[in-house]
Amino acid sequence: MVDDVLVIGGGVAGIQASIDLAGRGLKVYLVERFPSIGGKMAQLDKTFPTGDCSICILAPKMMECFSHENIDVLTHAEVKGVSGNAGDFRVKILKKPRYVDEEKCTGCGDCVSACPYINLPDEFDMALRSRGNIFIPFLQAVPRVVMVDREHCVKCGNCQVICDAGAIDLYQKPEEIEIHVGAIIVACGFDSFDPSGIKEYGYGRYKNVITALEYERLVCASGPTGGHLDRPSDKKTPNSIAFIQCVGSRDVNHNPYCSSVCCMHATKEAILAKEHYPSMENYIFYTDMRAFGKGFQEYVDRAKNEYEVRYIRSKPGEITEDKETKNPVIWYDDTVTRQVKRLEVGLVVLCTALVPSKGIKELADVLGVELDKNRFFKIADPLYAPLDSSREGILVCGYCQGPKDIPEAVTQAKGAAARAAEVLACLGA
Amino acid sequence: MKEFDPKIVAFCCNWCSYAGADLAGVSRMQYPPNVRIIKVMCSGRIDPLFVLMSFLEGADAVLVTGCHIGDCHYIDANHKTKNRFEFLKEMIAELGIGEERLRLEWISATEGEKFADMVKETVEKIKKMGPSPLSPKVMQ
Amino acid sequence: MSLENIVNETKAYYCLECGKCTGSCPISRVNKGYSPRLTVEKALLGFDKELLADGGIWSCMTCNLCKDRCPSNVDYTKFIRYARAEALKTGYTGNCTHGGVLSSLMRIMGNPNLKQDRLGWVSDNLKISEKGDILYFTGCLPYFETLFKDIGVNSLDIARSTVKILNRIGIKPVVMPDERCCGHDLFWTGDLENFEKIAKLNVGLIRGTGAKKVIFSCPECYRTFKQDYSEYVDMDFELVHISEFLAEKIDEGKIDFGSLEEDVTYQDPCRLGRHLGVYDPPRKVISSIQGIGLIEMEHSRERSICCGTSTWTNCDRFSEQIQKERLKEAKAAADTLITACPKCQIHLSCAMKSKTPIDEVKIKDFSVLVASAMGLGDDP
Amino acid sequence: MEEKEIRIGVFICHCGTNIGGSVDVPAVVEYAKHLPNVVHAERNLYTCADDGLTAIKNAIKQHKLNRVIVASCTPRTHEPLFRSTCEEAGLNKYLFEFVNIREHCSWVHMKDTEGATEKTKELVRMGVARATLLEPQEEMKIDVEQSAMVIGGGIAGITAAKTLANQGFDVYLVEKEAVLGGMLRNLYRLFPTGEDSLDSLQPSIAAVEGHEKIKVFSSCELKEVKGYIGNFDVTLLREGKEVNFKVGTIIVATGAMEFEPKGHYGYGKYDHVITQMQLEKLLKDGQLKKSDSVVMIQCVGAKGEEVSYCSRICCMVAIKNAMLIKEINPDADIHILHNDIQAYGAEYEELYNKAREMGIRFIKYTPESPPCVTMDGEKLKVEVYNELFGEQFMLGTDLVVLSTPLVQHQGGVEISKLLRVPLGKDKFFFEAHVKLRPVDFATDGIFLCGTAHGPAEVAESVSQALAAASGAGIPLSRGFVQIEAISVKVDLEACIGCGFCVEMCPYQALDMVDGKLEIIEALCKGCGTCVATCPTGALEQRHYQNNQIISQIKSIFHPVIE
Repeated sequence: MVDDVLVIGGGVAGIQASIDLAGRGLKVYLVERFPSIGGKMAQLDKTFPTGDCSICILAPKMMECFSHENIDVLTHAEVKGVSGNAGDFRVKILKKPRYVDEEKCTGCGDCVSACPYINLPDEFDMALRSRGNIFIPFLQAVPRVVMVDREHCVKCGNCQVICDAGAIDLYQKPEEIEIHVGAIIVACGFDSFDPSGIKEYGYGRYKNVITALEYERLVCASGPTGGHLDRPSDKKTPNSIAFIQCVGSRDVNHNPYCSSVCCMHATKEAILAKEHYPSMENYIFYTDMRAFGKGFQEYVDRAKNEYEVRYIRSKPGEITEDKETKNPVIWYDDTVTRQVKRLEVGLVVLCTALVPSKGIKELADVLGVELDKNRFFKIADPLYAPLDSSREGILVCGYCQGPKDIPEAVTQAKGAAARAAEVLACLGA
Repeated sequence: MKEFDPKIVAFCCNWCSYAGADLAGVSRMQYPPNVRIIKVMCSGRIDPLFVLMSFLEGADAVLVTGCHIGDCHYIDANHKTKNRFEFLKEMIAELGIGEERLRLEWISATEGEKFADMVKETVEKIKKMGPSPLSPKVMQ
Repeated sequence: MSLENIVNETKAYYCLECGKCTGSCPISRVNKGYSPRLTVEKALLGFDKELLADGGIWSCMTCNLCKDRCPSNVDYTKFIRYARAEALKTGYTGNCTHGGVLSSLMRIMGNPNLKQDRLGWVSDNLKISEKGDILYFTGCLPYFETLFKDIGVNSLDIARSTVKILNRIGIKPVVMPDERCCGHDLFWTGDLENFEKIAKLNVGLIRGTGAKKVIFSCPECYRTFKQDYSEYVDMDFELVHISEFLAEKIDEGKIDFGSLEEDVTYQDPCRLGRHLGVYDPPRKVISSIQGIGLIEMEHSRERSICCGTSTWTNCDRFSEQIQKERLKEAKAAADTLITACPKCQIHLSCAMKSKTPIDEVKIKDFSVLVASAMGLGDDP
Repeated sequence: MEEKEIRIGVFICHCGTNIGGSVDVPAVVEYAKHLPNVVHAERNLYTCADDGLTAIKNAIKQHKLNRVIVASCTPRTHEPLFRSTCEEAGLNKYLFEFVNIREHCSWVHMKDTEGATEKTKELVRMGVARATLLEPQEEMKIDVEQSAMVIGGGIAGITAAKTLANQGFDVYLVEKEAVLGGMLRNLYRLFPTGEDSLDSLQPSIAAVEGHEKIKVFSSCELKEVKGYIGNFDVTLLREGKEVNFKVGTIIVATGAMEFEPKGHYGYGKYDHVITQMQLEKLLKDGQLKKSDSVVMIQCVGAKGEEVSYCSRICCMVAIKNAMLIKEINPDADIHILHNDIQAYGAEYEELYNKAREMGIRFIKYTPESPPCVTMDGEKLKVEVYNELFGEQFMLGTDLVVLSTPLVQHQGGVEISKLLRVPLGKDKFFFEAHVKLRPVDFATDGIFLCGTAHGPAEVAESVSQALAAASGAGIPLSRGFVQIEAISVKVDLEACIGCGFCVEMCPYQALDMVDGKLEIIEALCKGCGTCVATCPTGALEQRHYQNNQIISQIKSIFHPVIE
């Protein structure tokens, strides 16, 4: 019987669960697949309905988590095997090489500018800018340590020459770590659905049709355009934007469920556009406006009344492109006036479904827990034990067990921490 | 001549009115940059001395703000603020500074708009009234 | 079938009234009075009479564009088909184009005693047989030729080219002298009684030839056999579209193309494309011709726009508008438009002849193109 | 106090363009460099990012800084981070000063770069003036009572109590009704499991009632709560008698109630116009008369003037109940008149589709022309304009069910006053931070969960209860909390024993013993009200000293202070 806890996933949910457990004096291992913690929330510009700058409120938590004496943060690592039972799990973790000694690297970035190859898509910035073979995952990354993309590295050695700290080790080996924990909390989050399969919306075919997560990076001050809303075709600010809801969600051909956050997400993105550019015209195409959280309806009312966001009840039939201007053209049934209309805008933002993160099936297999039909983690008792997976001692929280927004994910993370403590206490008794 | 640009001192409590001022910022409610906020833990900490000192140094107006009556983070400390404010107000009037230059406002953490409106109104009003008789602008 | 049953059968109750169907519909875009969403809602809300009396249900091209996009998987195409059958029973019908000639023709063909003389087009240079493994189902081409010569469409060239191509690769196809119309239009306009007769007749005739594989040049015949006959009659032969058949032969190295210096674009017939998912084989065949540049239109493949009307019903100014838009798209891509459906060829050619002229687009059938690329063109 | 040379370092944050976009940060840095006692000034793209924090630590060492100022966002979110950064570099955290130039400056003067930049300079100047006079402080550790009180015995309270008790802490569960269970007692069957509400709740109630660590106080009223985190003194009223106990933390789970739709759609006027809650009861008791047609109206009183918010759960409640009626009477015609269906997530959307499959019909109405309920002979008649179809509909019906929002009840309002925790605009309890502190109050040691926080379904309430239990359990597990060093102190030489201060203290932290003032530091919460009253200046508040505040005031009007 051990009372250490493993937390899988270093997004806001995983961070919160770790901090709560560590606050109780429990030892926590936080495993994150990406080279930095922060998750999707770190990629957002602002958050609804308060307009808080996302990274501003998250960064202190990331730091608190990383520097907590009771938390071991393992980034660029994956859980590869789990054996044993609640109170006594043995977990194999693969720490993938980042080809940099995390202890020695100061994050100065000299090596980043020394790398002659800078044409790889930057994952954090949704491939809207390129990065080098050696890179810092993002500006506020925690840990702020560089990493080498060995798949593309030509081993020119420039980075090694310039690194005063001698942190670069191009021959670093993967490391397998075995830990012993009493409980496991899974918070592996979500991915954004790739809308290129929805041919009628032209994502991938038309440059000025982008996804909501790409938009977040575009309006973010620390994003690829420095916060200027430069549309991809001509790097100019569009004078109108249309946000399209339920792209790949509430759609039985893709994901039948409602992703739960997109109505508010789009509302916020429209407000941001208006704040940045007062003459911007914003349109939101929706089916049901789902503003069911605290302060959400009021937020939508403000968007309508103060920010002049036009809400159009319709799921557009298709998007075409004006060949001259490269403006997307939306064809839709305005269900309230019952007329088919054409709307030409400067930019289209597809609010895509949020789907279980890549690799969730493999993780579920490793953990020995079940997934539901939408590939989210299955809940043992959806009413009274909403955070327990199908296996004792393994808790699931955040988006990986079903659509939810940040406060709900934080709530569940804290709840999962309490459940883990409860499970451990009961086993110890 | 440059337009009269009043200087306003605002005392805010940590829990409500300071948070309300934060919310005004978070909500990007625009107001003129004439106000200087000094944070105390509770409006009960606002010594009449601080208010008088502000006028003495040249403030054109002073804003005393705190949690709504009943919401005070320190039970009822803001009741004391209210009592003190009443005699301060009398005193300011007697001094001939003009009682309208002192304003008490209860602002909650959710009332960003109220904070912004208070600043806007005060700036407008003081601009019409002109500088405080104690202001260095007048002394010169 | 009652409207309630139609709703249940097509799962129309899942409709979220999101409007994606209407926003997609090529007809709604030009005809403001027509909306698939409102058509379904009428049924859902119990406006049965209004629905059946609505001429709109006859305007639908059943092109599947909305069906494929519907987030709730409502089968609008089927919904329309059932609603038409029901409307027909109630005494409503669509507006027959071409004076109802074609629909009468189809019904006539349902008579088992009929003996046609429809092989007049088979000239000496074309090798066909009465029995054999491979059968070529010509469909209504002889009748179309007669009807649409005046707009410059020689539908039988399709049949001739197909036979020539098959001959060149060593196949002497069975072509039946008394083949019936496949019944496609009867099926889609609700005349299931005559459809059933025709289906049985055709399958019987094919069985009689001993064919193991049936090749179609008409996507409507192909779809009808493949998806709709099975409900009425069993089939024990393989069905294939000429484009699929040829794509396979190209892989086997059995086709030798000459060179054709020409840019073309390709019209996906809705039956072949969205109904049956055959997008790549025709493109593969066209692209294999040396010197040919295949340039896609703005709307192609899954997004392709229908030729404007179907089942010889409700052809109107809106149809013409759709056709002209389509021709403009074609012209923007290339000077020559390849069609793989005789009806697409007829409808688009008709629009070319309309009184308000548009830039000339050469319309050429797929089989005709392939035949000329194989050097079989100038010898009808 | 012996203090060597004051050496201040100033760090000014661009916060991307949040500050840098409307404030000329380099100019402010130049300005700061020339302020008295400032030996180092720099700017950072994000001072809170790892490189910014490293810069602070390096500068403390390199420039021998003994005061640090960060001018960036609000201390309410970032002060702990910068304080601990200073501590890591060996600087007492009370020698850190925060200047808010974002919420209070760049964000509210977005179109006035000149004005914002000048204001920023002054704000930094004020910070420097205050920092110069800051003194190092030591924090007090307070022992935490190893028990918690949960207020409210509904599903949220029950869950929170059980979790804490299972972790080994004593729990006092206080419920105003005679029995536990709360709102779930009145419901019929629950989605998505279809369980009977009360049956499904019984095991939890039994577990709580039989738990050796839980004391259930039913039919009890909360009379008074005194104290602070770790040491709350609670007084209950039970059958008129007072019960006293001490707890370390408190969880508020007081629930909500259904809005009574008086004057809406003939409610109270026609017998067969009822609320969803009344329908649940009829279904539960098997009293629902056979209804061949039912009309449900959503958002009654919500998303409008009376209640501005969307009550989150009513759409699914209506759908669930409509399906239950369909189960009883498959031929029933059921229409749900709505203004957007809130079938969020996976299971709800599925249920919504299932309802459509069962033949339940949905009609979207506009809030501008809401439905109208009248009596037509024996039958009710509902007229509604179907917005998406564009026609007026007339539905004859046996039963009209109104879906009304959950609202705060009087008991909750009273608890809020008693605990001095705030309510939001929607009258529900207002959490410390909407995004990242969803179950905490700003007041340490008090947490919230369930429908007291806002409308929520069972699983959401349970998750929140667990989360609140996590927050409440942390100080209990640690056994102590550290108190911020902002308490008051007295200079007994200067004190004349007038006793004015004693009456000022809301916490009874001050007492006159034999003419001498005594301060119970653990009780002092640092409001400073007493200090403002002291006529002699004998009282002083740590970290908010008179001279520190006065220096701030003066520096506003004096470009350079000597």
